[in-house]
Amino acid sequence: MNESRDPSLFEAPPPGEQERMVEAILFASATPMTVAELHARLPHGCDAPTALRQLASRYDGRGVRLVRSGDAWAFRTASDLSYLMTRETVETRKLSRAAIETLAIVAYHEPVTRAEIEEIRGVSVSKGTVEHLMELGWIKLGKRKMTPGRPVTFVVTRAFLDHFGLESARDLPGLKELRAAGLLESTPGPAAPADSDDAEQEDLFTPSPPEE
Amino acid sequence: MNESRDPSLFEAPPPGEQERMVEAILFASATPMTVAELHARLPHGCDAPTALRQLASRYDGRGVRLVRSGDAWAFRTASDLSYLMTRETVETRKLSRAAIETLAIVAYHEPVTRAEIEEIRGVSVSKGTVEHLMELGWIKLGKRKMTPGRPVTFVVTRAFLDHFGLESARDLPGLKELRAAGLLESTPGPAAPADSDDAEQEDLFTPSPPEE
Amino acid sequence: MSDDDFPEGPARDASTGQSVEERLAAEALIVDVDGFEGPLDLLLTLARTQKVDLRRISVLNLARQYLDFIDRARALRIELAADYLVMAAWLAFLKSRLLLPPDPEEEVSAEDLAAHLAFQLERLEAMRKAAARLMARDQLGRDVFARGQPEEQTRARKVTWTASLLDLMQAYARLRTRDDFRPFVMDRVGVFTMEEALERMRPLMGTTLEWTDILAFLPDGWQGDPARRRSATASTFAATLELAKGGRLDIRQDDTFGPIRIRARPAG
Repeated sequence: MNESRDPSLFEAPPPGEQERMVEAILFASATPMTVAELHARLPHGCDAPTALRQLASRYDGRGVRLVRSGDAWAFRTASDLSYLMTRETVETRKLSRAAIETLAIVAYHEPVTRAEIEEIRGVSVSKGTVEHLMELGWIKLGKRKMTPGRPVTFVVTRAFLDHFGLESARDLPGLKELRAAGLLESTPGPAAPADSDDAEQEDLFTPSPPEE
Repeated sequence: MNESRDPSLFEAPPPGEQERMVEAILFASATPMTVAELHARLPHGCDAPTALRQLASRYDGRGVRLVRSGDAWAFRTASDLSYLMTRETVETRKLSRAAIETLAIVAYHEPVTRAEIEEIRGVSVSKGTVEHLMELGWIKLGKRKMTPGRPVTFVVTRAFLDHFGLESARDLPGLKELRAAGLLESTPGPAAPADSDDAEQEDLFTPSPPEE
Repeated sequence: MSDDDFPEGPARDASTGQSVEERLAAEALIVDVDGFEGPLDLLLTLARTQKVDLRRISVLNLARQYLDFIDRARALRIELAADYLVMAAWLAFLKSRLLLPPDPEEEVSAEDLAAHLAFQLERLEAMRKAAARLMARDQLGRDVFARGQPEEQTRARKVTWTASLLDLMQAYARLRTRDDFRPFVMDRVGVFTMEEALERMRPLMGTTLEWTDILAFLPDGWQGDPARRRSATASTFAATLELAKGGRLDIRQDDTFGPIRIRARPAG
């Protein structure tokens, strides 16, 4: 980042020491930290990316691993040892089917509009589903789409990646195959019933079926 | 997942594997653990004291150490690095309802004058609210309006966009979209309606009350 | 169904156009509309009974299966949400188009429509499988764990203020919807004012020599809608009181709640 502007004055700690520092900071935090956050905590002149690389290989194969989610890093227990962790397991409210499907659609199609989610699922998105996913911190608003009406879009968050152990949204299971099969294109078909315009019309006049 | 238990049901995992297990258990545990507690969690036949010894020497000199307090074990930051652990964020408090409403109006209507904010809120805006939002660096003064009196306007800042994960204030969903996403009918957040009314009453009758 | 007879293959049952196996599978589906998340979900479930790759599905058969299902639901007097009926109407249309020889005039061929429907089903199924794979991943707090005892010290006493985007949007929504309950502003469209009633009554009074029900004086277009009718009646009555006060007419009501009648007072 700001490497040795004045080496004599701000000499960075030796690489091994930087690695220890990053190790200590990340061990102490329960949530992932970005490189920028690390740099803010480290002494001047440190090179967090290099330290992270060294640390990741040091912990490779250990009971605890250095994992990346998006642009942030955290230590997490190795998943093959989950059976030892039953006591730590947190009981979470089971996601509804609608919420799970909506989450998957946002993850695989992001940035995606509400109309597109509805086009894919064939039902209107129930109130509460999007809110629930936002409260979990798994989806958030993205940029508006440059289409008529400039609709808002949804994207997945770093917390989503962290929760599902993904380095980035590109690592979603089966993403390549789905793309190759053309199943991630949101082409409103040739005046098909669920054509987005029609879907919106329906929304106006018919009560949408209950989702859960 | 449980391949380590596979080889033979009653054979203890190899020493390296036991060390990984102890590492993961201690990492995830919210409290230090005794040897007896570790044995209760580990597969049958494991030797926790040996695993702890190996683990302690592995972490010797690292940024994190395996330390014993009484008869229990836990990971702790190396004491020479404790200065890195101080975090400046201690207390996070929710913004007052008056502040969040004022902020929302600035975000949706910027550039907006104080009179306009008051018109939308239906109550006068206390000086403290605006000052608080400016201190937080979430709103700032914009250009003066070209209307009689040339009143000052408020706009949101880059820091505001960063905090709320927005690219621009234009990405905020409109009223129709809020309704469509089910965000509109939902119960008012943490600020209960009862106390909020009180807050508004205060705004009405006292010139500029401290708001929190 | 006889108009649907269309040779599709040797394994088809001539009377229904479906294989016996498919029909049995479809019938095995309990007619439980609540179990489906909309028409597309129902279609996908029906499509699975065809036991072929979704890309090779017979949309014609699928349309029949769907319409059968809707018929049975109706026979059982199960209430269907409107979008199921919209889909039924569309599939009936698609079915008829598929059975007719292609019309070169049509911009979109029936085959294209059918192909898109198959695509939608395939995409929905793909997303469901993807969702299942996603949920099967190691999850934080279930399979993978964070540090149980975070050590970040909280020494520096600095208060940070926070709010989530959801808070912000909800605050705004709350403010804007409060407008819906702002002090009532008269809707002028549905209100017949007394001034208007007076203007209407004055010229008519000269010719009203017989006792006439005041309801006969309601203007055109104000008799149907109850709200408008009420407004016009009230204003007209108020206007007659005003005219009576000025000595222009007489009012009488023969019994309680009886018709109110007016007559021009002879001049002089």
